[in-house]
Amino acid sequence: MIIIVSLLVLAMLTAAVAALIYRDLLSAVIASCLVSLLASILFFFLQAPDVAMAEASIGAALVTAIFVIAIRRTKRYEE
Amino acid sequence: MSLGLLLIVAFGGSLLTYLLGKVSARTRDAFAVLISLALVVMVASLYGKAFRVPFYGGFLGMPLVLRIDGLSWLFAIAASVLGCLSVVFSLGYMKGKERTSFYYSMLLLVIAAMLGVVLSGDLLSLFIFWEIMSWSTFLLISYNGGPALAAGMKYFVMSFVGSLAMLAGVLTLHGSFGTLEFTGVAAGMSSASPGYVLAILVLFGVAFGTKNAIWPFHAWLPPAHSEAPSPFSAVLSGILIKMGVYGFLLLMFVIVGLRTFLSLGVGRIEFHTVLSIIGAITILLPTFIAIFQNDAKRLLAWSTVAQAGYIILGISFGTSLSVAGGMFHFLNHAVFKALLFMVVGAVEYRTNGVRDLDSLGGLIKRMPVTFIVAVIGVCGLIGVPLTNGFVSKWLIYKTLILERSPFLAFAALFGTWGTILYSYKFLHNIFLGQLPQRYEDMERAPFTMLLPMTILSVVVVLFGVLPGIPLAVIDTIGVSFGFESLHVTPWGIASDTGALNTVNMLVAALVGLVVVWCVFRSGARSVSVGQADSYAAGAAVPRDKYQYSVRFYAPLRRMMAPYLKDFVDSFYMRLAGWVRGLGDGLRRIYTGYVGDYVMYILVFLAVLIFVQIAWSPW
Amino acid sequence: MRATVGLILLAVIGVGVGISLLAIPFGAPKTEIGDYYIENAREDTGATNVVTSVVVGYRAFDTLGEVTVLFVAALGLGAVLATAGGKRGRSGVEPASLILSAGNIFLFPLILLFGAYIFTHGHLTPGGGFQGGAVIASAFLLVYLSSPGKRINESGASLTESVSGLVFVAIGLLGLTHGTHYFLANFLPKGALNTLFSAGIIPVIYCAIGLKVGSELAGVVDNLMEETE
Amino acid sequence: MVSPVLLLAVPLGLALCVPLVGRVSRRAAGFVPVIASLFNLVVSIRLLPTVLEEPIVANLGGFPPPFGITLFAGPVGMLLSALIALAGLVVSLYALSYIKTGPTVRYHTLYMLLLVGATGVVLTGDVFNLFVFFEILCISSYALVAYVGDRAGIEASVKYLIQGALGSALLLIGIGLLYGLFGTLNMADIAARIDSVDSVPVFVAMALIVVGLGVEAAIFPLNAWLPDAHSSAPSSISAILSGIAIQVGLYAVVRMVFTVFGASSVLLFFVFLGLLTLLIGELCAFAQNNIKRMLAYSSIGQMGLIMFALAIATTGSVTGGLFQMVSHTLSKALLFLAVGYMVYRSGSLEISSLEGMGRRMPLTSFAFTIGVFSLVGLPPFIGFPSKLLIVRSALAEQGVLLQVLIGLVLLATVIEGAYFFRVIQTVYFKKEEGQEARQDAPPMALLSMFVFVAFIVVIGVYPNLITDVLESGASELLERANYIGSVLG
Amino acid sequence: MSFLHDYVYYIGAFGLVAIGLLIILVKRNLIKLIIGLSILDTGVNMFLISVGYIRRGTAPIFSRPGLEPDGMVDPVPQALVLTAIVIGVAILALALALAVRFYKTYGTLDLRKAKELRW
Repeated sequence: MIIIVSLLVLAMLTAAVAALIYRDLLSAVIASCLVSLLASILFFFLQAPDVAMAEASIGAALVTAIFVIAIRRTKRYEE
Repeated sequence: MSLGLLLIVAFGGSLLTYLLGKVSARTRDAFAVLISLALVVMVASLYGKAFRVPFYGGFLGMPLVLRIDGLSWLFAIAASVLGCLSVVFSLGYMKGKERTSFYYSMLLLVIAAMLGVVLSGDLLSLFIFWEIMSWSTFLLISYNGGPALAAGMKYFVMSFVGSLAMLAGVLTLHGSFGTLEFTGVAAGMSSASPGYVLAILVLFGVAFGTKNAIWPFHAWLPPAHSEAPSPFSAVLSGILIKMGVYGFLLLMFVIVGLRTFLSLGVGRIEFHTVLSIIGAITILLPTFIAIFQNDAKRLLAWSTVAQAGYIILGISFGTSLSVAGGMFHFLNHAVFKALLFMVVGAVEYRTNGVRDLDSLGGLIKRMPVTFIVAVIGVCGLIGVPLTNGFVSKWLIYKTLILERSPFLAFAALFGTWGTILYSYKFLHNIFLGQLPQRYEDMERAPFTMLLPMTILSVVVVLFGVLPGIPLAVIDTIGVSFGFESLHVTPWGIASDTGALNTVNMLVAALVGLVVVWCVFRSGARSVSVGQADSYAAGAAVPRDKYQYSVRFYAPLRRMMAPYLKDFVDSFYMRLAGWVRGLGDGLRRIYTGYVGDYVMYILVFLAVLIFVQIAWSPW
Repeated sequence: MRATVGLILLAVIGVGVGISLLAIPFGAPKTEIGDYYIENAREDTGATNVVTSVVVGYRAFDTLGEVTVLFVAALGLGAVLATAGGKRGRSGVEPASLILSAGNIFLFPLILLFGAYIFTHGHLTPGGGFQGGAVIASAFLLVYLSSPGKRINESGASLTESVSGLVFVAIGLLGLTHGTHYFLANFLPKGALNTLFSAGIIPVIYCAIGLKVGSELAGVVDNLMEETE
Repeated sequence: MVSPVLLLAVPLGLALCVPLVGRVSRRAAGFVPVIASLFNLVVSIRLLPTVLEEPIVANLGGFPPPFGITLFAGPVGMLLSALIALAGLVVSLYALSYIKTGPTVRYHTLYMLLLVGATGVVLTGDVFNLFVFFEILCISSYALVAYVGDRAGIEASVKYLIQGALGSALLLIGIGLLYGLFGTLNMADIAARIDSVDSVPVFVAMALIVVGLGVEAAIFPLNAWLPDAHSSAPSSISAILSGIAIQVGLYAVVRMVFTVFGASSVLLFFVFLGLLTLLIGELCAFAQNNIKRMLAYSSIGQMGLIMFALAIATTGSVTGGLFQMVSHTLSKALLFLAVGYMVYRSGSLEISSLEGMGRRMPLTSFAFTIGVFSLVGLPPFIGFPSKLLIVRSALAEQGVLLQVLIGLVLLATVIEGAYFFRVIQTVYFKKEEGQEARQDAPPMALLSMFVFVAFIVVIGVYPNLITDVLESGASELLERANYIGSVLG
Repeated sequence: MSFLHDYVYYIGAFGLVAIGLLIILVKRNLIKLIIGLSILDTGVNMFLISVGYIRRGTAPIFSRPGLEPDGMVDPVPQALVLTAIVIGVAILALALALAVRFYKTYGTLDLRKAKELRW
């Protein structure tokens, strides 16, 4: 169990670092979406199904959608 | 006559004047004169009274009290009379200028605030009125715009520094004694440690010294006096700066007490001697700076600084004669300096604002009455016998010589010589010499201007001939401070230490006059020669080219100018520059880049945590 | 350079926080308040989901504030985007494939229903007004993606927002006058545990929240997609 | 029984109504904030006497304190809520004529919610609830700063938002640490469990919370957003931000440090920090040529002064600090309102462009002058008694250190006086080139300014009107045990 | 291993916080900054939830009648996080709207190029 959790945390942090590194904003947003999704799974492991649902539906889905819309209306790449 | 009513009339009058100005200018003018006259009458009716009335239950737990005694009456009457004359003078001077309602209202407000200052019975109300006086003065000094803005700014900053020092002093006293009423504080001070008293004296000294423009706090005065409207310059120079004198008298002799004051000092250096020396410096430097001024008002302004030096010298020297001399000189200075500022005002009024001494001249033909009052004023300023200035200066010289202070005596005398130089320049460059062509058809000064000037010049002579009138009042004040009485007679002072009798002088002067008249009569009749005949050999030369008042005292100036820079003032200006530079540098931390701001936030957090972990001081 | 300094700062802060975390051992039971809620939630609020009873019962005021925050953000977003002026329209989103738009016709009501289910059963199962609202908003998002021209009925959305918010406040105020006379007090009958119509005001509030959050988030998406030239 | 919860619920309900009212009439929407503020003002003033005797603790939802959320309406809370309502009322009157363009309905709604957030912060007795209301306050500020939608507004809003959001995140971490350490969120309950902040965990929590709240409170290194935001927002919003928002932020910091953490050992640090904030604010303002930016920096300075006074933590100084809050709200809001129309007429933010305003807008200039006098601390205006109290209480403390520090405070006041009086000179005495026609601010705006003027003068002359409230406020802040007792006991 | 056992969630949470802060600190692109904020928020939420966790606990829902209250995790942090998530999304939405406006006004998302307000 702890191994799985550790791997998930590792993956989550890696995704966050990816969000830091990517110069393509869309990729960065996807990475941060991944962070949210992994976090949502971790919430589930932490016995917080309500929060997991909220994080998945709001943090992962909706926020990503808003980000994508905003990026479409601005610029995709960091200069 | 209740003191509260007096102040209500004063402050309410100021407000009403402004409102009336919205209705009709004439009504407003009449009302302003009426109010200022009423104040004179009310103050006069308080003569010889001494009482206190609480008028405000507790301002943040500190009750406010009004009181009157001899000292405050003297200053109150001077303030109200000068104020009244200044309002009358303004009737003509301010005609046709803009924002006159504001001007009158502020003038009355300054007068009201001054009355408040001298009638205060506790330090907090003193401070409150002091501040009201400061900001209303600021507004009036800035009134003219242009260079007056810088002057007003300088005044405000310096006087604000002073007031805040005073505030610190007042509140320290409150912290120590729990009361701010003069009597209570005085009782507490008598048992306070010398260091404490000294600290209080220094704090208040900054405030009073700034207002009184003693060196090195004088820098605001010359620009402020010269840029303010002339009737207000008269008030400013005549009475407003004397609020500093009032403060010093109150502080030294009422609150600290004569004995404590004289014994105060660090080691062998006595505080009151230091103050006297500062007074002497204040006489010497400004006097010689005044000689080289080409602006009539600026000249008078520097002269004011110098005369203030006499007053400080007198009252801080601390003998009964010197203090009486100092107080009397305050009164005299108020009279003749106001008179002289009004003279300049009248000239300015007729010449459309010209007060450059190089371009005036010969106005004696156009403004004879003004010239006569100017002569009287200048005589008072120099201290010619039988004018009031003589008596007060004489008292000061006398005590300095008697008490064996050669340096101070020399400084005072030297200052008088300088005074003669600049006074003559003032008189000559305005009234004597060539009349420039553009002033050929100038009119006399209007009545509303002549009246106050005449009254003041009469007072100059009256106090010179009968010094006993004011000296009697001053003597009772001195006695209340704990000095010995001066034995005043209407003609002078009868005691051994300071014998003075104007009757002798009067006789001497009369005899001299008769002799001189005889001499002149016995000689040949004078012949009048055209100027062009003797200077241009009859050739037709434009008269303005012969304006020989230009660059008066030029050689002297070349000799002394390098030593007469106002170092204090340039230091202040540099200080102001530094502050601005500091602010300009500091605001660069707000770089505009949000990443830096985020950095600040994290740095702050990290420093907090680091300090706690490393040293855990909290 | 900036990154280095940043890392140093973060290290310092990290050490501080790390030391603090030592005092909060992970996974140890510690709070009385949590225990109290778990013990008494069913009795106090009638909800079997303790998180819901905390969110809409014990700490309902927070939730009122939270709904307000979202309201503020939606309004603010509208204000920020509206000041650009100009005519409104939408571009940049290509028409979706037939499958998506056709599927959406069936999917849309289903998702809405699902959202409604989530917020009406908030007191029984995981989920609640926020999650349900988000689901409803994502249904609208789907609509926007599949048919770019479609727009939310703005006045309807804002009406829903306001009215559902008002319902929340009104319920709170009714608590002040009814029952125990406390603001947001649960003055309705609590019913039997584990049934849909139980827990007093909680489902009512959660419905209001669900509608409000749904319409607000949909409005946010709508506003953001709106192109102003 | 009037409950303090009405102070939050009713305006919140009305705020939700604004969009509905706006559908009927856009103009009518502007009056809703007026009504709500008036309601709050009346309720606050009605509750004040009650609160002076004993603080009202309202348990929301009927759950006893550590379990439910409580509102704590003590003298400080009531005072500030009355102040918020007063400023809110006046500024909303002003906005009736000032805010003409843009999505006005949204403006009025956001404005009301800002007030609700501020009121919530001062009334709440729960740490997390504080966070929530804090967010309402901040988010509505971000949006309102960008309301005009010009370059400056957008830029300022973006910067403000980034710093503010960072602050909120830190605040939330701090709250999480607190909950982890003490297992409760109720302020009084936490306070009862904290003896000192010596231990690193408690200190770190406090540091995080102070930094998080400090961003809004304009404490020195955290205040970089302030000059931008306050100078770029519409003037009515600048008035509220300067007059209310940052003071509420400071209140939150003080409440946390004094009541929750009882951190008396840190206070000396805050004295220095306050002084530093004061000096930097005033010095930066001194070097400004942009009038609104100058006012904004002056707000930083004033916050520093208030913090300085509060951190001395004697009854007198805290009274003085609270008094200074009141005086700063009234004066700075007045200044922003007056400057709003002056800038509107002159069309430029440069101080030099205000030349001749004394003639063009005499009443507005007069109000401006009163505000300046009051802010600088000249009698007989409200700034005088407040500064007097601060200086008095600082001098009453023994010790050379405070006396030196108070010297620096007075020095900063001189700088403040210098730059403000420069503006006064510009407004009245500079000779302007062309004579422009006299055109004062609209009557509604003038009315609102003169309401402030009236308060400034009346309280300036009769400070005893509010000193009772302030003093019991001071003892509320200083006596932690009473707070804990009245909530839990 | 026991270290991981004790701290893996904390590490995850504060790792996200650190990365979020780092993004805000070093990046100049506004949208990137907002992504950083979102990651920061997620980290904070994770921290809150891990504070409330009780080892071998169950979700605080009495979904079946027989459940014992003893082993349930603390519901309070979960309630807080629900609120925090919504607040986070509110800030993000507003921030993105501002970013859109910012881009329209300045033609760039680089915050270094927007330094008109300074000093």
